[in-house]
Amino acid sequence: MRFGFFPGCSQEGSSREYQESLREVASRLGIELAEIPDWNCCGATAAHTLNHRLALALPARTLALAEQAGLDEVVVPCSACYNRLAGTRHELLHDEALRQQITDIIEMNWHGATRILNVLEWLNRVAGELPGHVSAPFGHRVACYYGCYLTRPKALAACRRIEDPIEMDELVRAVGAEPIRWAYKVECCGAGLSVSRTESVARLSERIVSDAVERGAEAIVVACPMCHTNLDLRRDAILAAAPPGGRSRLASIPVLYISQVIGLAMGVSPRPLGLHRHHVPVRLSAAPPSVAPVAPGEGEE
Amino acid sequence: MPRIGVFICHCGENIGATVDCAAVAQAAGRLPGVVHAVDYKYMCSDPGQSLIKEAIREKRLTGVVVGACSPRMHEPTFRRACAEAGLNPFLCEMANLREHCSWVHEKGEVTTQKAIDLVRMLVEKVKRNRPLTPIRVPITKRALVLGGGIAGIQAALDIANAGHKVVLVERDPSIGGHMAQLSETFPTLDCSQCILTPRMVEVAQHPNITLYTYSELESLDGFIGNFRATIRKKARSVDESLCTGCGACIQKCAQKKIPSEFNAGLGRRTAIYVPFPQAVPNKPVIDRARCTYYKSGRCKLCEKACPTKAIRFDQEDELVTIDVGAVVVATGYDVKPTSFFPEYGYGEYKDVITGLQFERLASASGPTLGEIRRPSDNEVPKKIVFIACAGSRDPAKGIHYCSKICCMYTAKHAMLYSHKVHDGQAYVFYMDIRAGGKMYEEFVRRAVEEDHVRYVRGRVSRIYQKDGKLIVKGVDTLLNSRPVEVEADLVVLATAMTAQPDAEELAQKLKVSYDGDKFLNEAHPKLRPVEMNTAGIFVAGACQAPKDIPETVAQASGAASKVAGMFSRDELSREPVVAVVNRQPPPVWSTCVGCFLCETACAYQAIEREEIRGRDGSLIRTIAKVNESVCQGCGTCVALCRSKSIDLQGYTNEQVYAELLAL
Amino acid sequence: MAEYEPKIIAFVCNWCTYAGADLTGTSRIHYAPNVRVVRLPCTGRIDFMLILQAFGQGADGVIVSGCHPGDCHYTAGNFHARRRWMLFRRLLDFVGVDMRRVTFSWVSAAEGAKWAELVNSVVADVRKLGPYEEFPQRLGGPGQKPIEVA
Amino acid sequence: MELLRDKAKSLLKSGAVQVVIGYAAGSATDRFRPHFARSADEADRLVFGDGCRQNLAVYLLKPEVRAMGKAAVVGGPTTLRTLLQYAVENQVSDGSAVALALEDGRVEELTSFAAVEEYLAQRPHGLSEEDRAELEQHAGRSREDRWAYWSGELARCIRCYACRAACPLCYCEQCITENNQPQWVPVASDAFGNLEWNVVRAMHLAGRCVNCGSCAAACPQNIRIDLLNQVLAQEAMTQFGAEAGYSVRKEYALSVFKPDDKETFIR
Repeated sequence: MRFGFFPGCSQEGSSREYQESLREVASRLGIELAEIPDWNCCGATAAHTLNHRLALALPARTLALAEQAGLDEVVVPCSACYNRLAGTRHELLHDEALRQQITDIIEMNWHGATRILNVLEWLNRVAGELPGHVSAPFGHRVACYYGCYLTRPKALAACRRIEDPIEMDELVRAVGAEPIRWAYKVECCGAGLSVSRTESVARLSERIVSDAVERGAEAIVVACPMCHTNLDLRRDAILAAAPPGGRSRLASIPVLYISQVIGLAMGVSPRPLGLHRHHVPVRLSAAPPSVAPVAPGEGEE
Repeated sequence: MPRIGVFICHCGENIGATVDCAAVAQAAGRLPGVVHAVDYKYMCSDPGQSLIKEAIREKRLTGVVVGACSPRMHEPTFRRACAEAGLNPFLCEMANLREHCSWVHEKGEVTTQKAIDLVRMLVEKVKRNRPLTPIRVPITKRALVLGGGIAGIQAALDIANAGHKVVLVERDPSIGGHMAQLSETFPTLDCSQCILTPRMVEVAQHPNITLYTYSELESLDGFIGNFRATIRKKARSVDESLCTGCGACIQKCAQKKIPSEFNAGLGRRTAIYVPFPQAVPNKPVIDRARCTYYKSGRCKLCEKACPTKAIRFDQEDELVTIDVGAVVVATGYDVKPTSFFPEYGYGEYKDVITGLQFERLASASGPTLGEIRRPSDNEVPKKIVFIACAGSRDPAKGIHYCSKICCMYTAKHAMLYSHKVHDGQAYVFYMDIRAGGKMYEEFVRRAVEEDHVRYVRGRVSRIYQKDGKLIVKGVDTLLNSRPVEVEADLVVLATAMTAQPDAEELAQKLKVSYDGDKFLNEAHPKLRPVEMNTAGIFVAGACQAPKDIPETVAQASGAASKVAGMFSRDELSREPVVAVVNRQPPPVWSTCVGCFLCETACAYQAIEREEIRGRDGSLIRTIAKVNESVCQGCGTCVALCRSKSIDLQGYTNEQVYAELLAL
Repeated sequence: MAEYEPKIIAFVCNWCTYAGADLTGTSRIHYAPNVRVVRLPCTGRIDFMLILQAFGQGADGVIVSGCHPGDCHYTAGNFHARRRWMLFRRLLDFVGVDMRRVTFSWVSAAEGAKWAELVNSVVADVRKLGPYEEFPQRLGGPGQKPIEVA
Repeated sequence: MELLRDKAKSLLKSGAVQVVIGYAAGSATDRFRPHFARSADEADRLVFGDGCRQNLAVYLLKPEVRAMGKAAVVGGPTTLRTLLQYAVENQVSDGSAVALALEDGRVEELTSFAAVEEYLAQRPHGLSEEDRAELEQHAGRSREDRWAYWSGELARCIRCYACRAACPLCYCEQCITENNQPQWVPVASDAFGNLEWNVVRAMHLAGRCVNCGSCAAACPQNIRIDLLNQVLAQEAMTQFGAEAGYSVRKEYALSVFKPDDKETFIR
């Protein structure tokens, strides 16, 4: 099996561990993730707030490149990139005149053959084979956090039930984990305000993390770099915003990517999965021996 | 030889001002076949009409053309005049010299010439008209009412009181429908049972009404006035003639934990049960899916307990076939269950209930005997949240329409709660309050002002459970859209009113059309609200669209009056403008080759297959045959037929062709 | 020679376009007198051959009009007519009949003004095109030129 | 050829059919004529070759052939499509006829409509490349050229109605041309009468014609009247996705409709 892969800026920078864990899982499953040659930035929020045609042209070029490289299905880990690429594909397929205009701008032709998958859709494709590869079942209670982009807008949503998605819950269950029922699956974490108004992110993310902690989750599982940044990197701001008392669990609950959970269950050691890059150290009590405590910042290449 | 009379009207000044009527009459007089041509100032007046009548008698006219206003205006008038003079009314045609000529063109030779052309067209057409007589359709003066809710009950009573036989078919063991489940009804808060039960008893005792409960329509064939309905009387496993309704069997029944449909799943019932105390007929039914005997062959406690030995375990379904002249569809509605809402807990939170379930809590005959107690721990909720528009007006959930009654019953629920739990606080999350009926707005104002119900204008985005409380996350858009969180003990969703789950299947049995939401389609939303496109089938109540009880009863009486009107005559007479398949002497029988491509094209399924058999019964040919009582005369089949074997009376191919060739 | 007046024949349905034309009358909206209207119960009843016969009768333009989709008094007559017109148009065009002289339209009972505007525009267009000389005339029809016997 | 004869003989011997409708040698080496084999030695005269293109399904509805009892008909895909179109139009019931599909020397016996449908499903649908190219070539010309070509061609029509006789789907006992009240189609073969006849014939086959070419082959004046049918078949396909003779359940294109049929010409 061969899939296209679009890393986007986050996979090379702030959430390199997501790409590392994804590639670990893929190789264990015998899947090749072929990076799209000469891919360009998807434009993210900056483009579509400034100029609609620019916001379409940037992803369209990547789509055309993927099509030329014969990559029919492209995995896009970052949900912002997923939204831009899938959104562009949707718009261009439904408006022939617009497609003509955009293909003129990028001076490349695109017939609409490429399909865009986010990590959950891709993992769903191979979900059947996961139990077979599980050597160390991830026996922990986890809170699956879907955030916003994976469930909105409805037309592009990768999840069937946009108000109470279950795709990640099913995946973690397939590798031995126990997903808990909790209320903040799709509540906002503050997203893009992470830099400009961190106190808002702190307030919103605090409620998410504290609800997970109160319901006995030992880890929060995410599938999007933005969610991970806010829930993990901003943990100090979250602690500052938290009401006094009961802060120890709030400080220590780790945030893992779905691909890391699956990697661990496959017996991959923490370093190749990039666990050492997390802000909140990944210490899971009574976890299978393979997960050694890793101090933050150690072993930075 | 045709003897045509042409009568040109001045219509006062309306035609005379721009068309030289005398010249038109003169020109018409010279047309071949025209033996009489006059013009007169007011042809539709009494003297004008008598001009026509005298001419018909004196000149033995075989056809009449009146050049005057639009046929849509006075065709009936002039056709009646001809009939009174002994000429078949369908041998009279009108040329539109007013709306299509004098009123829209300048005075002058060109306009007069156009008038002459129009008259000539109709003269050529009328030469090919044939005398037609209205179609007589015998009527079976018995009505079939489907559905025993308030709509069906009202329609059945009205038709029966008009002196006609009625068969009322209800799917549940008792009539009463959803109204029987209600506690009080808005806007008067009178008890639903008190105003409904007398009507139910009246139905049971009415000599003209035959009541089939625990029965469903199996099939319906035929057409207006001559339907044949087959009804499946599901086996009750109880002999109705012996059973006295004493209830001994219900006490003894071993199965006590079955969720009661009547109590919307809140209460419990036994396998042999009567849905509610005031049930009509008050005779129990065995729920064979849940009865131990039917599962394992043991038990039979009810049989032992029955004083009159009325239990019949081996009773079979019974098929009853009846002839009816009209059908009133009053099959009612359903409500969305709480499991339809993922954001409100997918139905897994016990204390998130539907409006119908709250009705049962508030009802004196309900599982909590009227006390408002929450299903999880039977505690009286101190804080209750009502959510209006749960599912309705929500395209993302596929329900575009407003369910119309929720604002009113939500206000009623809040009021009932305030009256029963004095120290409790009720919240209502709403988008818009729709209280358009008589005394409706005043009713809602009472809930707000006297019963201090806190109306919060905003949608609830999510409900989740925390330490036994239900956290309702909403927003108050009137307080500059600040998020609002209420820790509620009980949440009531005013869920969307939808069509019955098997509405589509029923519509296909009746061959009637339905809309995207599976509500049945009325013939015309404004002018024929209680009729359907299929002649002889009427509709009443929520099966046509969400509506409250006053509208339902009004619609039911409307449908009943349509039926009574239809039954007031022994025969139904219909315009003879219908299609006819030509007949030829044997051995050809008809030029129709039996391809039946017309049969699929007919929107009214009016084309049937007629088998021509020889004396020895062998099949010679199968040809098309038009059912003249169902055909509406659109002519689609006539234009479709390759060999022109089917023709439309009143607009035959000959007539239309002649009209064209007259130009 | 008097200015050329095109001859237009219109086939209309009784419930919508004919009623619309009536409304044009009651609203006293004047329009060109060149059209002759043949009334039929529904567009479903309009046989495609009538259009050819009309041209064979010397018509220079033909209008076929009925209820808007969804408004049909008989629920589906206009839908069937639309399908026929879609095929018939392609055939006539393929054979080379001047389709600018054939106008299909939906005119409802409330569109009196639209009917007047439709007739006026068709008359104006056909007047520019001139008489439909090349279309063969029906034997014995009004436009029939005497047959030259060799 | 041998396979066909053996198959015919076995069918006749077993009584599965009473007559096998095939081709026999005609008056010249490259000419063939329909042949109704009802006994073993008659079956020996059955042949099949390039020239056998006439659609023999037309004989299935003839009373004289029906009187012979159950028939087997030999032919290619268009003959099979005719059988299915007969089924749609209630002229032939399932199992009342056997089809012997011939393709590059092989004979396949198809006894039910379902078998015919399956056989056709694996064959290419729609117009062939050359037909489509020819149509484009005609349609591409200016209106005046098209009118000049067709009014010229149709003027040569002598109204012998051979096209009607050859066409399997022209089975109306009283054709519209024999209807004189009103005289829809003028009798004389003048310009108007010929135009009217050929337009009516094409329209009556719209969405029904299986493009077997028998009409053009039968026309003594060699007028390409099959082009009129092909343009309508193409239009029915592009507009309604309707293709005659591929499925018994497919409705006739003009007796059904979709509320949102797309068109651009109605004002």
